[in-house]
Amino acid sequence: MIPILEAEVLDHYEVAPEHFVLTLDAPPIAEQARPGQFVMLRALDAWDPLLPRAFSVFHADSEGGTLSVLYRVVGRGTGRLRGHEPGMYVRAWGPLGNQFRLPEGERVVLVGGGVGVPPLVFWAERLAALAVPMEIVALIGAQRGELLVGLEQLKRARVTFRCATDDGSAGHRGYVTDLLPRTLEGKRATVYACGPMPMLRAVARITEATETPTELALEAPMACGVGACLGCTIPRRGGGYARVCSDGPVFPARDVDWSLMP
Amino acid sequence: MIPILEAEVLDHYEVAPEHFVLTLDAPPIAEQARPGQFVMLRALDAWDPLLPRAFSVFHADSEGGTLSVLYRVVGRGTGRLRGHEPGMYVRAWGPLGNQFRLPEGERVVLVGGGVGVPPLVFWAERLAALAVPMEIVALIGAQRGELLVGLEQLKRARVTFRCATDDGSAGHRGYVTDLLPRTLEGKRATVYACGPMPMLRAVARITEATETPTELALEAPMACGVGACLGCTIPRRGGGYARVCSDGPVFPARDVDWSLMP
Amino acid sequence: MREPHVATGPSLAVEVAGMRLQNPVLSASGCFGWGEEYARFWDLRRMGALVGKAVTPHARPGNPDVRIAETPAGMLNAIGLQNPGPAAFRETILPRVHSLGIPIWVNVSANSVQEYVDLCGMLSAEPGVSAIELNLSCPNVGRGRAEFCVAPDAVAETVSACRPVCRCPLIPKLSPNTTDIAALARAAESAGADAVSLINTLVGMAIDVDRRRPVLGNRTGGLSGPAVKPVALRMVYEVVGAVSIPVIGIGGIACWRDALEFLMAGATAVQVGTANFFNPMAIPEILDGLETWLRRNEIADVREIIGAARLEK
Amino acid sequence: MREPHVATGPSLAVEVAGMRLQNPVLSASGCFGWGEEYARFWDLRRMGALVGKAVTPHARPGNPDVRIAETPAGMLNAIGLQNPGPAAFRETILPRVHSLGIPIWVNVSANSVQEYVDLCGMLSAEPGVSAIELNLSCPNVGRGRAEFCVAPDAVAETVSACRPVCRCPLIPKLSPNTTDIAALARAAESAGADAVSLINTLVGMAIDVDRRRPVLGNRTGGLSGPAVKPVALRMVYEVVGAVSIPVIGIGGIACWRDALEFLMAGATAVQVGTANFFNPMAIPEILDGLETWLRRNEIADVREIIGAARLEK
Ligand SMILES: Cc1cc2nc3c(=O)[nH]c(=O)nc-3n(C[C@H](O)[C@H](O)[C@H](O)COP(=O)(O)OP(=O)(O)OC[C@H]3O[C@@H](n4cnc5c(N)ncnc54)[C@H](O)[C@@H]3O)c2cc1C
Ligand SMILES: Cc1cc2nc3c(=O)[nH]c(=O)nc-3n(C[C@H](O)[C@H](O)[C@H](O)COP(=O)(O)OP(=O)(O)OC[C@H]3O[C@@H](n4cnc5c(N)ncnc54)[C@H](O)[C@@H]3O)c2cc1C
Ligand SMILES: Cc1cc2nc3c(=O)[nH]c(=O)nc-3n(C[C@H](O)[C@H](O)[C@H](O)COP(=O)(O)O)c2cc1C
Ligand SMILES: Cc1cc2nc3c(=O)[nH]c(=O)nc-3n(C[C@H](O)[C@H](O)[C@H](O)COP(=O)(O)O)c2cc1C
Ligand code: FES
Ligand code: FES
Repeated sequence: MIPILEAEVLDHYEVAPEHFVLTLDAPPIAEQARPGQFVMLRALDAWDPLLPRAFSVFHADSEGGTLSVLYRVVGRGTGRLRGHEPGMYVRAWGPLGNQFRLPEGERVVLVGGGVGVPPLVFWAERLAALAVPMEIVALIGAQRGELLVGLEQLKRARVTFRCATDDGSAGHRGYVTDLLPRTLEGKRATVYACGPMPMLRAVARITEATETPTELALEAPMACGVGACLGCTIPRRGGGYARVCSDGPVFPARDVDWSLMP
Repeated sequence: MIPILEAEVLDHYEVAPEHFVLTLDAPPIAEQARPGQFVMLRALDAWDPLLPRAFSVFHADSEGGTLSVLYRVVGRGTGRLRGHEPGMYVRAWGPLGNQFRLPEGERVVLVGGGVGVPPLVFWAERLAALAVPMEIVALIGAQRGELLVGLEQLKRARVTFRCATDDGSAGHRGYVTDLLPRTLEGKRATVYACGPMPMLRAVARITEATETPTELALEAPMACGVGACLGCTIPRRGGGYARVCSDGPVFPARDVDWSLMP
Repeated sequence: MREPHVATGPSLAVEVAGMRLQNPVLSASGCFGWGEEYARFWDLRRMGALVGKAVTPHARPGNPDVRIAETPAGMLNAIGLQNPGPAAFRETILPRVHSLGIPIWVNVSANSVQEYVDLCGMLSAEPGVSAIELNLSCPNVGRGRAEFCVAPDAVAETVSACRPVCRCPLIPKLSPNTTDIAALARAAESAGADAVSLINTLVGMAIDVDRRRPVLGNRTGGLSGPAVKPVALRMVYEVVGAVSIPVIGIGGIACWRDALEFLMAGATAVQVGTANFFNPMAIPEILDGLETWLRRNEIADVREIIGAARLEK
Repeated sequence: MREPHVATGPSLAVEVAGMRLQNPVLSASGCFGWGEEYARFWDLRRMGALVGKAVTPHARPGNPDVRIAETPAGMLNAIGLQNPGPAAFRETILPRVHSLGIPIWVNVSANSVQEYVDLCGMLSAEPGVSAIELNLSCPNVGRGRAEFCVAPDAVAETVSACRPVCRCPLIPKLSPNTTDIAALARAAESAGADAVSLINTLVGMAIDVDRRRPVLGNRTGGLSGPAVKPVALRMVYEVVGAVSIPVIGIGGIACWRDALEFLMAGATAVQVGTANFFNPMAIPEILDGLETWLRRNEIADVREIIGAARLEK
């Protein structure tokens, strides 16, 4: 069974301009959550905005029973979420979707842009905690330096990272994917990426050329989040559509038909 | 011009089970507000519940620039309002509608039931502060003793009051209007009443018989609150309809066509 | 050459049926009184035109209560066309609103073709009347709906009969309670309409489960507000593709983004109805928002974005 | 004599077209998959019947994205009837859902009368199929709308043709995008329908003002959710007054009060669609709420309140 509960907001703070970390008291979800999975959140008792919103699990503490997401205020859904102070409740269900599969090769490369970073941070933490030591490199992008998120958590997990910003205010000036080809040189790597579609498309192009196994955590407009509405589909290579919410959100890059992607 | 503003919630506390006093920072409204008038309140940025809700002015401090309303959580509108903690904002416009007219005779009798009490408390305070001394008696009704509101304010204004509750848990057991005939004995009085429609109907019946001038502050479902939608009408004696929001909310009891009232 | 535009601000002016409007944001009939109420909140001279409450052949007291009900992101109304009738309108209301100095559109509603013709004759030449909006759709008064909104030929008959007597632009307002809105619009166009406005309200209902009866005294009412916006926008998009007269978009417009959606769907102007009720500043805020958006997108003239979202096959 | 009822709880059972349903709360087609997804949240054996996603004559991949858009208190969808076709449905899906032990209604959607007949022939005698819901209204696939939802005679023709081959109750599902829903329902009844269900979605649209194009890949989509409830309720009220077969109420039902509104309007049962998406517990919560309300009002049998809000003239 998938837990669904009215979860108390325990903590809610700004980590960067317009970026917030929301921590919920949600033991059954926290216990089951795996990197790559997401939860659906919704304000109680109002029909506008109507639909729940999906958020990748950023951190799950199964002992403390807490679950955190990191989000950016973009529109009405996230705007409403932001109004939830500690002590208030949101409806939460999950964890939903599949998870990242274990890496092949000697190196793990994480490529995250904007609010695509949270699931990769969770994945980095879990990978770093594995008994098998492995080299993990994170490439983190944002529009400006002050919008880079998750770096602290990566540091704490002793994950090497490099940054890129559109305006060069921190790290490389340009796209985070500019850093990818060099990072892939040498050892065999597995790439995990999450972020805006143009970024994912660039990642897929680069890693397809180098035949690097690549998993992408995708986003799509969702209604149900559980596989029932068929609203969140992406074109599958070879024909037909896959549901991001329940066939994904994590897909091998080669399974996506990029020619039909918007 | 009618002030309309995003007003900060300064204070919001429970005065009785499910009854709250909400105080807003709203200097231009506070300055103009007169007893009997109301304000429209609405949460920012959500289209459900859609319409603003009307609340009688319970207290207006023109020096401090604060405005208070006293409300009971009934449905989705007031449920949403209750979620507004100090520091949050609501959209507020007003004051709207007409006001109580000055009394005739030697005695003022206020008859309030439930959340009809707030405008009468405001009126009592303003009347008590007038240079002309007058006898003011308030009859306050509620379902149970713990739901009697405004008594403190009446005490502070040195207004005599008597209570009635449906279950007899405080004061007279029965309707607050049971207390009215005796209170009207003797001196010439003016009656002001606000509360549920059956109560107002009873008041009108009693004071029509005694030919006591009577003003009723009415409620009706409202959309605009300013006179534009024609949604809040009541049947006028002599034919046609009057708008509660802008021809009222205060009406002489004899101006209402009670035979057509729901 | 862009600089001067940016300095003077983008032009919001549009033309509807030969009338120049300083901007495309109007009030919707029945949702703005005759302006007096909102004049206490902002300067009405900012709006494109004022569309007033329906005038009917005779004074009407309106429906008994309950007249309105809130619904999810919308409301139902069954006001019943309360109005003082054409004579009182002409003598007491019109002079007052005329003095505002903005274009006034008079919405007229009736139960027969002859009554519509009479109203057009009586009001269309009055000083201060810029246009007549023919309300072919009021769902809350007896046979109105069945008679004038359903059949394209009924629309055509009414419009053709009114056209010769109407001394100003004639703008039929269409009902959405129909299978084929484009057919109604085409019928109006070929009968001589100068523009069409849509949508009026959708017929709806609410039940009070505690009292076990319909909430509204009239049982059914007209649904309006943000809830209906997707239906209105679709109908406007369809009608713009079906006629070549200007289309006035109405239905659920509550913020500048909504107004922009209708303009991009091809509406030449929009009307704001229910939003006035829940935000008395709706119209000026929409105007501010549109202007800011045009400026930010370096668009010098609002007309450039009319129809911008139309994908022609 | 009331005590025993209160002790055992009120009866929620209703009868639709000869079928006994343990309660009047069903899922709406296309909004509940084939149940598997929601079986992970609650025990599906609680529901009255499961109405599945439409089956079409051939497998359909569905529309390209974007397929959904949020609107005020509603949503638009243009899924495009994605489904694996009748053979795959019969072989892989049906046995699985049949094993749930609840009545299964199969929703079928097609582009011609013959295709509808073929689907009824193929599926109506399958073990596990309790009823066929004829989707005469899908607005998102080509000519579907124009063909089957508009004209009473088209509805009558389709229903008459299917009736002889359909081995179980036949329930046409009507489109709200019409001038006269009662006429459609009467046509369905006289052609032999065992019940009617309504409403399907209203045709709507949303525009992405940043990209200056319709949000949905399909341009238009079907509007559903709380926003449409007043329209749905009005149509159910109208249809109940026009036919004597049972009416299944659909449209915007999100909580037990909504369900009660439809029952009081005269619906024998209701279907819950979009609400499942924003609250996976919608159906069991509605059932709990109905039961509590009946108990609190000391009503022993839900059938007592069916039509309770109808004011007969
Ligand atoms: C699997 C998944 C995981 C996600 N994880 C995160 C996360 O960890 N942090 C975070 O900030 N956001 C995340 N998102 C995006 C998030 O769900 C919101 O959709 C996004 O923040 C838009 O904000 P809004 O709802 O305020 O925008 P609104 O303007 O209210 O959204 C309008 C509509 O557009 C849809 N929409 C807009 N942007 C997106 C988007 N990027 N993806 C999908 N639908 C969109 C919304 O769902 C809604 O239906 C995730 C989305 C998915 C599908
Ligand atoms: C002039 C005026 C003054 C008022 N002053 C107060 C006050 O001081 N304190 C207070 O608690 N309430 C007051 N009310 C009632 C208040 O505006 C709300 O309508 C009421 O609290 C219902 O609560 P809700 O909105 O949560 O109910 P909901 O269930 O959300 O309301 C549903 C609909 O019913 C209408 N409605 C329900 N009850 C009433 C009612 N009694 N009067 C008018 N419309 C109603 C609502 O406006 C809304 O459209 C006043 C109403 C009016 C018209
Ligand atoms: C209270 C009310 C009264 C209305 N009265 C009229 C009217 O008199 N004539 C008319 O053509 N439309 C009338 N309408 C319809 C509106 O003008 C408008 O077409 C409709 O409400 C949709 O727009 P909205 O969603 O912006 O309100 C009325 C609407 C409401 C809510
Ligand atoms: C995503 C989605 C898919 C739908 N698919 C179908 C379908 O396949 N067949 C059908 O008859 N109705 C379909 N509908 C319509 C619903 O069954 C229902 O009639 C409509 O959504 C109104 O109910 P609601 O407001 O409760 O959702 C679909 C609706 C949605 C939102
Ligand atoms: S969001 Fe409904 S199927 Fe994916
Ligand atoms: S509430 Fe609109 S006229 Fe009174």
